[in-house]
Amino acid sequence: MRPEESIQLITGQGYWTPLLWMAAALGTLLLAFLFWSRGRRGYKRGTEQDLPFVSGEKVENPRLAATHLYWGFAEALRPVLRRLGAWHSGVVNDYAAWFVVILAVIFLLIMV
Amino acid sequence: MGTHAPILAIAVPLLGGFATPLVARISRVLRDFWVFAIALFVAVCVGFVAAQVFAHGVTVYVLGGRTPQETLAPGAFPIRIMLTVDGMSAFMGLIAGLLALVAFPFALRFIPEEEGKTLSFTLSLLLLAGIVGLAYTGDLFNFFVFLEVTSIAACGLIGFRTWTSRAPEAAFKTMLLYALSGLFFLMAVAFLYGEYGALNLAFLSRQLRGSALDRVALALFLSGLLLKVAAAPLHFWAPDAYGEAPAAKTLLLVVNTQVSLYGLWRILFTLYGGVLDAGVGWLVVAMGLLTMVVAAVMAVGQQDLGRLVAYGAVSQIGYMMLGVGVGLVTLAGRPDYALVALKGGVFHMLNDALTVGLLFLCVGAVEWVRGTRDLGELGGLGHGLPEVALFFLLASLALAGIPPLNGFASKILIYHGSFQLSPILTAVAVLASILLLAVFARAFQGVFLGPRVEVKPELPWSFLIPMIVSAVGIVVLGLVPGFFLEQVVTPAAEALWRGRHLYLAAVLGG
Amino acid sequence: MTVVVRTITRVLFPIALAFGAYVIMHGHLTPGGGFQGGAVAASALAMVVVAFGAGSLAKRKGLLSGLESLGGVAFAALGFLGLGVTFFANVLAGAGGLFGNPVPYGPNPGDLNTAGTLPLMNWAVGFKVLAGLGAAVLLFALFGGEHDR
Amino acid sequence: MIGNLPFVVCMILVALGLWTLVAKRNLIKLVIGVGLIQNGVNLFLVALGYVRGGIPPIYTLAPAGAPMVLPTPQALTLTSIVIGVATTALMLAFAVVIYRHKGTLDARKVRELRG
Repeated sequence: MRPEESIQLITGQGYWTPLLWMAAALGTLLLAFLFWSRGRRGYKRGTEQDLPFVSGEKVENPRLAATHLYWGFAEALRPVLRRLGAWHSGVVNDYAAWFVVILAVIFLLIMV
Repeated sequence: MGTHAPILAIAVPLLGGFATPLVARISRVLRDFWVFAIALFVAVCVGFVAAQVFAHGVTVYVLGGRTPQETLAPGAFPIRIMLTVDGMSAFMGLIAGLLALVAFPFALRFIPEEEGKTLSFTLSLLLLAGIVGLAYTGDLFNFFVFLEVTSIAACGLIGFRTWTSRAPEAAFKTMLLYALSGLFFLMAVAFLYGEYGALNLAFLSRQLRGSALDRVALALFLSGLLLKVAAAPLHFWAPDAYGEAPAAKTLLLVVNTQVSLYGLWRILFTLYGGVLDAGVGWLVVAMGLLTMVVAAVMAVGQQDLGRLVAYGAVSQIGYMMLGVGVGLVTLAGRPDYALVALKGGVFHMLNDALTVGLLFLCVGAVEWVRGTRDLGELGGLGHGLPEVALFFLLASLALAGIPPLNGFASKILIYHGSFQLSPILTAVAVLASILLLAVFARAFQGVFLGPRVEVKPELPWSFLIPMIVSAVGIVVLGLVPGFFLEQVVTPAAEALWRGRHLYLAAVLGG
Repeated sequence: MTVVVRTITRVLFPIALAFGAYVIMHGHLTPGGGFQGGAVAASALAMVVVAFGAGSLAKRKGLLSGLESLGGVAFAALGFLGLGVTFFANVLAGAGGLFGNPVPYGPNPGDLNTAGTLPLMNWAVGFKVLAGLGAAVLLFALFGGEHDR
Repeated sequence: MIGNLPFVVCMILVALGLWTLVAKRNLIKLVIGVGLIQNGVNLFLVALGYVRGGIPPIYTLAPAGAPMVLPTPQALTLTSIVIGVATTALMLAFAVVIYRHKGTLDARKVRELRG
């Protein structure tokens, strides 16, 4: 096997090469660094410029727990989450009932 | 040792598991060495078997015969217990050996002495023996026995922390469903035995004619194994089990699920390979899609880090089912696409083992340091545990299929394979990946970023080395996927694809 | 438990153990074997637990778990004995030594000294089942006992 | 028809077991439901091996030429029984521990792990 084959992944519709992707990613990073280095440098450590910005409020403990994150995302998914959560009811009878349902479906699919 | 390697990989952990309590009576240090040595031995054995199988084709080992290769008793009827190892079995054994090498060292310090460390090692070694046995066995009844060995040992590990109220609950539910799955499997075996009077997989495969009884047995096999592999809507036990078992032992539970998946492929491709129609393939594809979407959405709402990762692990099962299911559907019509999809599905098993394994190791390390897994309380661990933060980030990116890590390499094969069948399948799979990325970015931010939190104990080397090994695996598999695809995955995928006649010929001749 | 139960247990305990040993020993000749014999012998332990309370055996838990491990190790080791040929190969059968007589053909009362490693494996399994089931019964009794009082 | 009666009984046992698992709420009864399915499957295996007019498969006691019932299903059944004992014991042990923690065996109340 040639060395470039050990990196390529031929999928039948094209190929995937991590090296090419890495080169592209490196270029993008370079670009990002360029933008970043053109930014303002007037920021002072240890002053209030250092503090995280939480909706303009002064907060004692600026720690964000994971449960606070993506609040809007979780809120938008809430109806789905509530229904799915109710589906995972925790009652073992329901789990067994789903087994019976799937058993019936498979029998219908295979025997008919 | 050469010819005996397949049976040694099963018998040595069995013997070692029974002997562990006796060794622990002598010395605890000796027990730790003993357990690690056995895990190492198993890894060497499965590696040896894999090298042999990939080089020379299907290997058969007959127990109690006059020679290891004497498969047919006088009268040309295979009655002996035998191990039949083809590319797919060898690949599955490799995964088991790899994760054993990762999980056992991690557990050495993770499980405190007073919490029954000896018992946990006994159960883990029995589970390992069951997993390798399941991968290598060549007859259906031993398949059932190993299925039950893994079930019982796995539930022992899940419900192991009896002083918490959650672990026994998870173990009870899991055991009930595992028992159900095993019993329906046994019923299917009984149907086939009643019809053909044999238990040997290869022999039965040659006899099957697709009669009504065969199809009843197929339905029972499917229902039993789909329950064991946690395919939605039969996945309810999986997050409970993965979440509540000690994190070091969850790795073995992940392999246990994967080996059940392997069993499903063995039944569908080898046993029923001659008589299967595309309907079953569509069933597998549909349940795979449902699994990945439902588990990814459920992961969004989780409050517990372990349970969140558990849902992520369940969603990965969906990708494997999608890849191999597409292969099953297109096997007759478009075999070239079937091979791509099969390679993707099979490759994803290896990648899933590494990434999910690393994630659970990180969960274990976080729990060990902070004593909690509640996402509302964790935060700022990245300052004290930069290595763990890095590994968690790496593994979650790989799980979500971000290039150039290994998860992407297998997912792109699955995407391209399934795109041929229907673009909708690919769209759903990509969507689930994006959802997972969001979920794990949130978990990473919440656990590791934020103001500094002091961490007391230093992480021991027995934690870091397994993590480094899996992380290196993730990166290397992502950077040179072609090499591993060619060397390891292709023999396994081809064993499913067109390897059935080789499997039958190795046992029955002709 | 009442004095009747206790007395009968005293009488039946050795008989149950002996019957269990008989079933294990003749496992290769008659119906039965390691598991069945072990279960019979474990029923003797269960009788003791019922008649004298779980406390009477609680100190022997370590012995039982050690015996169980030993049984498992012995069984797997007997499998390794055949490794010169194949795993589980019956190297003792027909070899003339321990359990090594050739099996007589035709209707006959059976020769105990046959079947090679099988009787040894029956003994290993018997001990494992005796200890395992005994420990399970004992643990359940200990569980209940603490809670009820 | 009468020869199929054992199989009908097996299927009734399995169906009863499944019904128990779905409809009964007590954890101990759920274990009994699994036991019913076990017995149904074991009976099925033994019934498969029966040969009409067959004698027990012991060579040393058999008159020459007599038909024997198949020994393999009996070995399978025995193994399955052994596994069933282990499963049942494990589940009962977990039920005991659950009762200690939560003070109930009602499946509707044992649902700390949900969602």
